[in-house]
Amino acid sequence: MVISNPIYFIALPLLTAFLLPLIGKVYKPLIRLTPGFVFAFMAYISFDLFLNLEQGKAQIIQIAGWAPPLGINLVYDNFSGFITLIITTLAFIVWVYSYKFKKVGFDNSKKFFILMMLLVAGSIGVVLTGDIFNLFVFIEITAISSYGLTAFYKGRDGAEAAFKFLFIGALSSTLLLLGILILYTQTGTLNMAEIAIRLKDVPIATQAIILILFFVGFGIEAEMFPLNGWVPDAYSQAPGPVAASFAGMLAKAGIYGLVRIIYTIFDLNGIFGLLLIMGILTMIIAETAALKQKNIRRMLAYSSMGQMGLIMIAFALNTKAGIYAAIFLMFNHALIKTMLFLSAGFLTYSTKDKKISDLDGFGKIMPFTALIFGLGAFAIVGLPPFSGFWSKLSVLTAVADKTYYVILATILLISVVEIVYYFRIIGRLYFKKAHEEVKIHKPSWNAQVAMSVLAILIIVVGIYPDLITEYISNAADALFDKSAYIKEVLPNVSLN
Amino acid sequence: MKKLIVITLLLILGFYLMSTFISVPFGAERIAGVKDYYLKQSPETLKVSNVVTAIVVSFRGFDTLGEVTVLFLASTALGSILYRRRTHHSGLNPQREAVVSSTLVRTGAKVLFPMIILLGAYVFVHGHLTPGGGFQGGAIIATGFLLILISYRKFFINHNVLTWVEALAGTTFVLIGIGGFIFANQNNFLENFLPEGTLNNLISGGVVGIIYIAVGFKVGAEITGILDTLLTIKEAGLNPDEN
Amino acid sequence: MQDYLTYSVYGSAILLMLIGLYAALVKKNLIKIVIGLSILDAGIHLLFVAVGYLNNATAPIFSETVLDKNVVMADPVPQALVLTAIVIGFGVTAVALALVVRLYRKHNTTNIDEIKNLKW
Amino acid sequence: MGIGSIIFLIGALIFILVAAIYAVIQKDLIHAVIATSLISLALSLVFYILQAPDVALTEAAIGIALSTIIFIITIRNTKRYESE
Repeated sequence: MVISNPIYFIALPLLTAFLLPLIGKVYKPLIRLTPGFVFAFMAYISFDLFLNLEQGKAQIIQIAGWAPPLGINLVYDNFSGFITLIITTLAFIVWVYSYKFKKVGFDNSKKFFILMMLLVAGSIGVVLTGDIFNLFVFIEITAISSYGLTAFYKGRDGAEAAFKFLFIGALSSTLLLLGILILYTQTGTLNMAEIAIRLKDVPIATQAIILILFFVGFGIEAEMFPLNGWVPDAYSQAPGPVAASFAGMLAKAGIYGLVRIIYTIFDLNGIFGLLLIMGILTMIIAETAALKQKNIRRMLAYSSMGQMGLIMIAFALNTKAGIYAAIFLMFNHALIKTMLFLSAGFLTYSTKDKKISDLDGFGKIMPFTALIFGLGAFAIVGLPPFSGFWSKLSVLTAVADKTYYVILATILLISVVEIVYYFRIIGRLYFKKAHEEVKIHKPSWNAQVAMSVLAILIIVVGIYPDLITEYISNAADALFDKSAYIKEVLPNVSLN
Repeated sequence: MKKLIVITLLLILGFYLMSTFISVPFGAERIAGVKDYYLKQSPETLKVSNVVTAIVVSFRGFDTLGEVTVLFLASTALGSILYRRRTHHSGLNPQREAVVSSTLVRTGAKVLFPMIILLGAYVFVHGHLTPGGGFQGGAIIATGFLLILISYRKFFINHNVLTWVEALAGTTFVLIGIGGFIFANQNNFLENFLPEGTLNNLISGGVVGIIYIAVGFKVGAEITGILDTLLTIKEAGLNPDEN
Repeated sequence: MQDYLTYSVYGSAILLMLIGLYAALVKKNLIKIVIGLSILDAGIHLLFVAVGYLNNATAPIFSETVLDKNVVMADPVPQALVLTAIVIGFGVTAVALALVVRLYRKHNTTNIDEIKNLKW
Repeated sequence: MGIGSIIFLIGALIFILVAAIYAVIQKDLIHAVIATSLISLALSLVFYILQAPDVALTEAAIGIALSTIIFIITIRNTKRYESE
């Protein structure tokens, strides 16, 4: 079917973003409606494509008719398809939420939606592309749109957060470019599958340098430890839906790029140890920092970093069970964090500092939003009826299988920390007396719909995890089996 | 102290980079790779004599789409960061209070402007034959507008025109891509669906020339927009209540 | 001779990058930091083009005079990549400078030590 | 590559490094920006010698003219001197 083609994930948002200024001249409300149609269509084709994808097969899209390794190609396999599905669905939900996005006027909502659409297109591009330099281009697209979105509000310290983000981002993307250059000089190609074949002849020391450069390049978007200084600032200063999509899309695209490089291109033993150490450091530092936060958005940001650390640990196990757990975690983290950010946005809408202590007694004042937040908190710490439970369980079993008992103990300990700071908020929401004067902002119906859909998804997956475990397991296979990827992209090349 | 640590770290980085790059000596023959194929196919199949153009527009055309997007994104982000309030009465450019530049500069600008635009247009129309192309041509055109913007303080760029040029050029690019999807032999995005022509003719290379012209218009309009946004910065009043 | 050229061209490209990195990491002035980033970019661009050069090569353009296919041509791929990189670098610089202007409007300074509403 | 080009190349590289160091230590930001513009100028000559005319043209248009002008506009809207 011509309609369902992965190329639309990128071509369509770009086309709409280019046309949006003109559309605005025709009829103003279309500025807000068109992105919705586009996101809905993208979500539809991603469901269509994903459900029709055979297990272990990949759809290779050649751009401009040059077969890989000559031209750029997109690889839509079980893993990238699954992540694309998450991103497109979240994009639509975030659009529903921000459809009436404050009263910022049409000119600004035009800019907002252009930046948002390009963030989505860039994230999907990072996930789908099979070419290393194209990956860099898409990373830059996501990065620049994130800078713009972080600085979107004038009243907050968004510009400061954005500059910090830009500084780290520009440094690391330059190093990424350097890594790509070294790869090209050593292998003479830019196609990821062909690089994977040719990298066997490259000296280990050179490989290690390239790998470190890539770690730095992707670490920033994956919120890895020394590079995540921008995370709490950007998450707390950006508009609510933007913070939600950073957690749901940007971080997912970053970690996807990192593990795709690690698993598919390189064949070094030391990598997984490095990733494991980084993951543990990220998790411990972020979660302990989250405990100390007074601002709810900063707390959620640190918690998000902690979760990314856990995902890194699971990926670093280098077993199928570990990858399975990591992808499950990515799914849950994307959904639940989005839900938490969206509901926190309304809970603290009228307070200036977004302090946790401002939330006393909101369980009675804003029952619906508080309920959504509570559900999210229960789900993210991994309590049984929700989907977070299954992913945490699979991480723990995967770690136990590898007999890393120290890490197992660390994860359990950190989970306790997580429970402490999330339940502190729930305690304030439901068991404290409200402040005398509280201004509240009722969520509009579309925001309520968006949050309810997420909540229902989380509960349904929590009760029937079998709905998605098969897909996740296929995705894990697709990532773990490197030779299958190479065979799909380059069918005429024989390995060895 | 901090400086010392930074310098030490940088020297270590430099040492490792140098030791990596020594393995590919300057000017020596390189490992065989995609470049040999590009050098062969570009004049033979694609009929584009400038191989760099062939790579930028056809072999790696998707990168170029991304690159144009980056510029578009930069100009949008700039607009959202600096909050230009629209002046509805177009004559009211805030720059009119600035010092008027001398007659010499203004006359010079008037004489040079058409030439610069012509050069820019030449560069991007001949992108597939000679060095240069959409980016270079677009950037040259933007410098022409820059000259006018700084010598005639009252010169006001009509944003409607910029928006139209930008949107139409970008749309042309994507639509040519989708055209390849529908009309070309293998139904691929951005694939050539026009006759290739003969090498070194102005009309050759199929869609390559057309795409590069669209890129030229888009880059020119975007950079001009960026410059105009920055030049009219004084207009941007920051209202602390705006949240 | 070749060795000297290798060392001097790559060496100066890498040195240029290091100078840029130094400015970006150590300087306190926001505009100086952005200048550092653009010097860093310039170093990378030089490195790209230097890697693409081959001895006695011509530019990768088939004009009428070089249509006999035996001419050695410089590697066109790094040149194409660096074109993209230059344009992207320009976009990032523009956004960075816009942020600098907005920070100056708000804090009335371009010194990074005085802009500390958020914890670094 | 002829001996003349080599001498020119080395000279341009030395010039680039000197200009870069000047740009970093100079307190007057306008001067620093002019120095970066000179880096771009020398760089585009180097690109031309290294048989990359396309890149040279891009660097000439973007590096010398446009980058410099956006820096100068920014400096005019902020402070000209770097304080200690």
